[in-house]
Amino acid sequence: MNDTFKKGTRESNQLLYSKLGSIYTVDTNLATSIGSINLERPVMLASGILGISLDVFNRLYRSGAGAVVTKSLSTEPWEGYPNPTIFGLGGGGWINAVGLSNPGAANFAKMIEPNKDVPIVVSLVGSVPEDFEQMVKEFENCKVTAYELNLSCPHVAKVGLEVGDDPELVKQIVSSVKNTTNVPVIAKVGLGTTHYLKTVETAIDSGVDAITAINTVRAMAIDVETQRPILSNKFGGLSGTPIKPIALRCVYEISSKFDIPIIGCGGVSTWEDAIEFFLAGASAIQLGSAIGDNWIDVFSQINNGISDYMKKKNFSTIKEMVGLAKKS
Amino acid sequence: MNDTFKKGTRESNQLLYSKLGSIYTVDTNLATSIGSINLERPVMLASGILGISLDVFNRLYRSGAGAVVTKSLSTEPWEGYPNPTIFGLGGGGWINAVGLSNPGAANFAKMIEPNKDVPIVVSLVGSVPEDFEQMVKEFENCKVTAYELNLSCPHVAKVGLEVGDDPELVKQIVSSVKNTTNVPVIAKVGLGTTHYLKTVETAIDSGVDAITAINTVRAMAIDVETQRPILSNKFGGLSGTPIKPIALRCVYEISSKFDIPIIGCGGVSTWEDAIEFFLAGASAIQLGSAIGDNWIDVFSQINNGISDYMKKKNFSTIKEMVGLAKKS
Amino acid sequence: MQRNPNHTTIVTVEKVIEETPTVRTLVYSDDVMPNVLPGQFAMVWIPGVNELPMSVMISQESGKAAFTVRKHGAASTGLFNIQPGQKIGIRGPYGNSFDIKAGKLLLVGGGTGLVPMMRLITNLTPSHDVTLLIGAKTKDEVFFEDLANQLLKDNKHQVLVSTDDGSYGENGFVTDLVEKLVSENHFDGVYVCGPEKMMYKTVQSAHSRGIFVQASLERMMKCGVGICGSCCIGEDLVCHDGTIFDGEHLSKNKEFGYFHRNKAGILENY
Amino acid sequence: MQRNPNHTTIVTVEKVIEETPTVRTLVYSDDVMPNVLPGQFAMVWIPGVNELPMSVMISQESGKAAFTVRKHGAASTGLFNIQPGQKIGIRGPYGNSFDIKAGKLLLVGGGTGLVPMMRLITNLTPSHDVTLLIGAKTKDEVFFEDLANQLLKDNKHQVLVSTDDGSYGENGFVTDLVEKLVSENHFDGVYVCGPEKMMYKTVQSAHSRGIFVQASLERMMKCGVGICGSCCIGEDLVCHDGTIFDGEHLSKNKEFGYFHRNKAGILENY
Ligand SMILES: Cc1cc2nc3c(=O)[nH]c(=O)nc-3n(C[C@H](O)[C@H](O)[C@H](O)COP(=O)(O)OP(=O)(O)OC[C@H]3O[C@@H](n4cnc5c(N)ncnc54)[C@H](O)[C@@H]3O)c2cc1C
Ligand SMILES: Cc1cc2nc3c(=O)[nH]c(=O)nc-3n(C[C@H](O)[C@H](O)[C@H](O)COP(=O)(O)OP(=O)(O)OC[C@H]3O[C@@H](n4cnc5c(N)ncnc54)[C@H](O)[C@@H]3O)c2cc1C
Ligand SMILES: Cc1cc2nc3c(=O)[nH]c(=O)nc-3n(C[C@H](O)[C@H](O)[C@H](O)COP(=O)(O)O)c2cc1C
Ligand SMILES: Cc1cc2nc3c(=O)[nH]c(=O)nc-3n(C[C@H](O)[C@H](O)[C@H](O)COP(=O)(O)O)c2cc1C
Ligand code: FES
Ligand code: FES
Repeated sequence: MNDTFKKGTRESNQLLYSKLGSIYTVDTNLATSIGSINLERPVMLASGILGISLDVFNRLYRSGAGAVVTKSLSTEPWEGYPNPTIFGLGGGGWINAVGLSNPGAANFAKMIEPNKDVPIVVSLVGSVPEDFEQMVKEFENCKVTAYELNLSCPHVAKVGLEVGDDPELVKQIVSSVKNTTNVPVIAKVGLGTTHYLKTVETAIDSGVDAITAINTVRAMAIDVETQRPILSNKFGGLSGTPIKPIALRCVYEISSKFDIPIIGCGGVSTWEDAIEFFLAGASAIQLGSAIGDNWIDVFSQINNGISDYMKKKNFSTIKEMVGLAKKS
Repeated sequence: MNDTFKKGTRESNQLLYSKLGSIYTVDTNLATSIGSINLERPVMLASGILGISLDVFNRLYRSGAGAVVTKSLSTEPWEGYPNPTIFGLGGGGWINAVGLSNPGAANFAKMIEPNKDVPIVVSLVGSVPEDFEQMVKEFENCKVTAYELNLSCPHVAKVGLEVGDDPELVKQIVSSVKNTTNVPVIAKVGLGTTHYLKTVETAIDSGVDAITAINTVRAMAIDVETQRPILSNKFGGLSGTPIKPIALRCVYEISSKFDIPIIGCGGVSTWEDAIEFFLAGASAIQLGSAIGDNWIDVFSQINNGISDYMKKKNFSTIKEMVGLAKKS
Repeated sequence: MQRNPNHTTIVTVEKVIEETPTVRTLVYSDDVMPNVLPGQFAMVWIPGVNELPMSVMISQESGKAAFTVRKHGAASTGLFNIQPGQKIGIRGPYGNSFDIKAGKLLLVGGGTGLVPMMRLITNLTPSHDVTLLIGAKTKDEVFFEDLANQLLKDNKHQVLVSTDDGSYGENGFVTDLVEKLVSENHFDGVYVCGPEKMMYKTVQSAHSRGIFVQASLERMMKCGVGICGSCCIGEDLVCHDGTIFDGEHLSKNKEFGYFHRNKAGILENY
Repeated sequence: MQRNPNHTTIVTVEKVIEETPTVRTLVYSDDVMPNVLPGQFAMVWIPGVNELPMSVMISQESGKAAFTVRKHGAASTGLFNIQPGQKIGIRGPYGNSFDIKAGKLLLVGGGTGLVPMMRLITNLTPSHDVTLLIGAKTKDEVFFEDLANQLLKDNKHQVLVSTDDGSYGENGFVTDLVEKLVSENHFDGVYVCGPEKMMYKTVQSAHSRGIFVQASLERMMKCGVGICGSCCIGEDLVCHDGTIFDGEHLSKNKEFGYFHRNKAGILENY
């Protein structure tokens, strides 16, 4: 009972405001690089989470996020699916079918144009290479740290996994984006209907600069009282703690097989999780669902935990940890 | 602290013994059928769980299991992987890489020969059709309720998913087992590197009588203190509550696409979970990991819950519930 | 085990009260919702239709809570049409709650924005001196006036209604009444919920005079838990940082009173 | 948050005590293991080597616990070779514990089967009259004799050692000594841990005379939590239903004393 209602007793707005004003700092070197992408801190906001406003990006950055990934953007605005779009399983697990709702690349680009401070990774979703090319051009006047190609949304037809599962399309999309921009390009992969390592291989062969693994895993929940699927889209993507062991495995497999910078994503909610991903071969991590359980304080909590761990274990850079578990 | 030590204060052995003597009963009709396989109760023991002795099968049956699936058997005895072979994630999640240790089909057949009461489903694993044919012959003198072909173990090379991911091999194996025996044959599928629905389709086309979905999902855990993978095999299979939403989705997808009896498996630990699987299209369910958290009382708990639900909702048979969520 | 607030709980609507031709109150029994704090909301699932954020309405029967819904688009109409015996799903409670000041309070509610005010009233003490303003377009749309008088019977209080067309109570916009009251009287706290322009003007009237004021904001909500971002206003997430913000904070917000985001997340003018 | 007993916790071995040329005690600090019940065990991970079930040994320093390991195959040798400062992983505690009867007790331990006896002793009261039998092949392999005498200093007690070769203490098998003692004396409870044949004979000697007896069994263990089935004996799972069973129950078991299962699960003769 208590927990449910604690949320109600919020900090006074004054306090909230002053807290937001301060910038997260830590006394160790948390800098990392994902290929040519250099970040001050290794914990990034995953795509689709709180990701539609520059003001919020600023807030997250000040709270400790090393970079923010935008909601996946399409050429046109999308409303997404009707509610219910998200369902909490408890224990850190979530299923969502937001349906890639987003204001469209052009609107979004206009909104983030004033950005100077925040490392923003622009996530893009589309069905053909032309979609991606067109969107990248929209961002010509923006400070974009990298593009992340969402090849792995498990619950929206014609984009996401339907693209990621088609090697020929992956090749075309990655190549065309690489030809359109000098900004680093990341491919985000997930468990689809073809072997995700094939998708990774194709993306690498086509010149991608880094891999984010993984997206949500296709899943569902049914309400036993009303005997219907809960999400309006029936199927959604499983995220949060349940998928962490799967995501970790993928990072380990990718880093064992390919020489490519990796961003680990899936179920990170503690500093131990982050370290596990580094040890498996990730140079940085992304998180989303943990915010639903621990709010945005999770960024400073994880950064602090990593920092303490590095001190205790005498690591002076994140890099030193990357892939260590493969040596044993 | 209390919980950890409660296990220590066990029931007196006398009590334990008398409890085991009694047979689980319930006052509703929990009978179900999976094609031509008729079971008194819909909750089965999943393969690999407590599954190496006839005495234990008897005990589980008396505790409420509708049927027990044996450990996956191979033509020769296998020791499996060295420890650590299992790791508890907490919250009902487990990762295991037992490595299909088993006494071999011949030894096992001899052991279960005396069985009269327990519906035993014999799980088989192998690399070529001949392996399966040979093993089925070993069981000619045993009461076997069905064979379950394990096409989906995610962490043992040359068998399991390496077989399930190869449609041609699936076809040969299913066809040859179907030609060797009149006992119903179930194919157990999981998330591999090819689309599992393809495997299902191939198995159905080759004459399989039912599908069990799903097996564990390939995963891993790394210890941050020693910086090494915990399981001796590094990779293992994720089971328990984390995979339930994924398993449920698979059952729903299979039942939406094919007209084949389905056994739902993956993360069932409560009666609500079981009902969700029925509503998604499963005629029965299997469980394993829940035993690690709730012990074998989980069978009676779930049966009782299903029974109460059926009374409340006026269902007189399990069948009436099967697939209901697809109608909404 | 504590109930997981993010896991939909199914409840059965037991009673439907017709408040106006377009507003109904749906009463149901539940363990959690009868005790939420004033201002908290739930995500309400209308199976097969949609899921909407709804302030948790009080019920005068113990162990029960309610939703008071105005029939509008498809989703709210779906909820409006729920009959006794039908099931809906709820998750929450979400959001923060009003900071209740001692002394003389002004409560301002427009339409279903009255819902949090009713719960706020039940959290007051007899020493509070309460003025409740009810704003409505026309006489037919006035509701909760009797309820409010009844709930406030042990307090020094007045309940004033204003209608835009003057068909009942004061003639004109409720915000004009607010401006008049705060300029002529001392208040220790002002609380407002209703259409954004109404909240904006009320906050301006009070905050410019240094009066403590809080408004309960509405934005497009998908998750309700601070994940999806759809409810953002400036750098705040209404579902998580709010829904209640005070005048000081709102006065620095560039979007309050002017913009909201649509389902695609595009800024639109009010 | 309570520690998850199934999640490996890493501890550092702080001290290694040489008990015999082939037996060592490894002491470590921990929150949970110092307080387990007598008979409970842990799964002990030797990183890069293996994971083994080990009875949790007492430590006389507070906040510490230990494992006493006999060097045997690759896994136990790996543990045996751990040096102070090195890390091992532990999960548990698992298993049930001895039911301690009042009065005159006979404790019988062979080799590392003495480990649960040491913890059992620390759970006795001064009113207990204790006879501890230590069985060993030869003089070199005797350990814990001094420790036991010290732990029992406030009790009426005797610690008797028997060696198979007569090189120390009584000459002959410890089970012969058990048979002699139970036939000549009254005991309220008999507790045994050690090689299966030793336990089998001890249980027979006591149970056939109607004396309450409990044995702590060993079987191949993979999971330790009642999932994998590798530790089954008849219809019991040693890790979950035991490791401690009493004479009444064991007398009905067809495998006790005769068969155990190997890593593949095949029944083998002892
Ligand atoms: C915290 C909160 C509490 C609320 N409490 C109440 C209440 O007690 N009673 C009541 O009648 N209404 C309440 N609302 C408003 C309600 O959620 C709906 O916005 C309103 O009923 C219109 O829904 P519709 O489906 O009919 O609109 P539609 O015709 O579908 O859409 C019209 C507009 O309604 C808004 N809307 C639609 N869906 C949502 C949504 N998921 N979240 C926010 N806005 C949405 C959008 O601005 C949309 O453009 C509350 C809103 C919020 C955010
Ligand atoms: C509950 C319990 C408590 C124990 N407590 C202690 C203790 O305090 N001190 C001690 O020295 N030993 C103890 N053992 C025995 C220990 O776990 C090992 O069995 C023994 O050390 C031999 O291991 P090994 O690797 O050297 O043997 P190996 O050479 O690998 O194998 C020899 C035999 O040892 C047994 N064995 C190997 N691995 C296991 C395993 N995972 N589980 C059970 N048996 C196994 C098998 O019978 C195997 O055939 C205990 C065993 C159990 C079940
Ligand atoms: C509500 C929600 C919306 C999401 N939207 C997107 C998206 O637009 N694009 C994308 O690539 N991933 C999206 N994801 C997936 C996340 O970026 C991330 O890959 C996944 O949630 C796993 O990380 P987590 O366990 O930390 O949440 C979304 C996830 C959630 C929960
Ligand atoms: C320890 C362990 C051993 C298993 N061994 C097998 C096996 O031999 N054959 C098989 O088909 N599945 C095996 N599985 C998978 C289970 O049968 C089941 O598909 C999976 O655990 C999901 O169900 P659960 O979540 O209820 O455990 C094993 C699972 C566990 C946890
Ligand atoms: S409604 Fe999703 S963040 Fe507020
Ligand atoms: S060791 Fe696995 S069931 Fe006992």
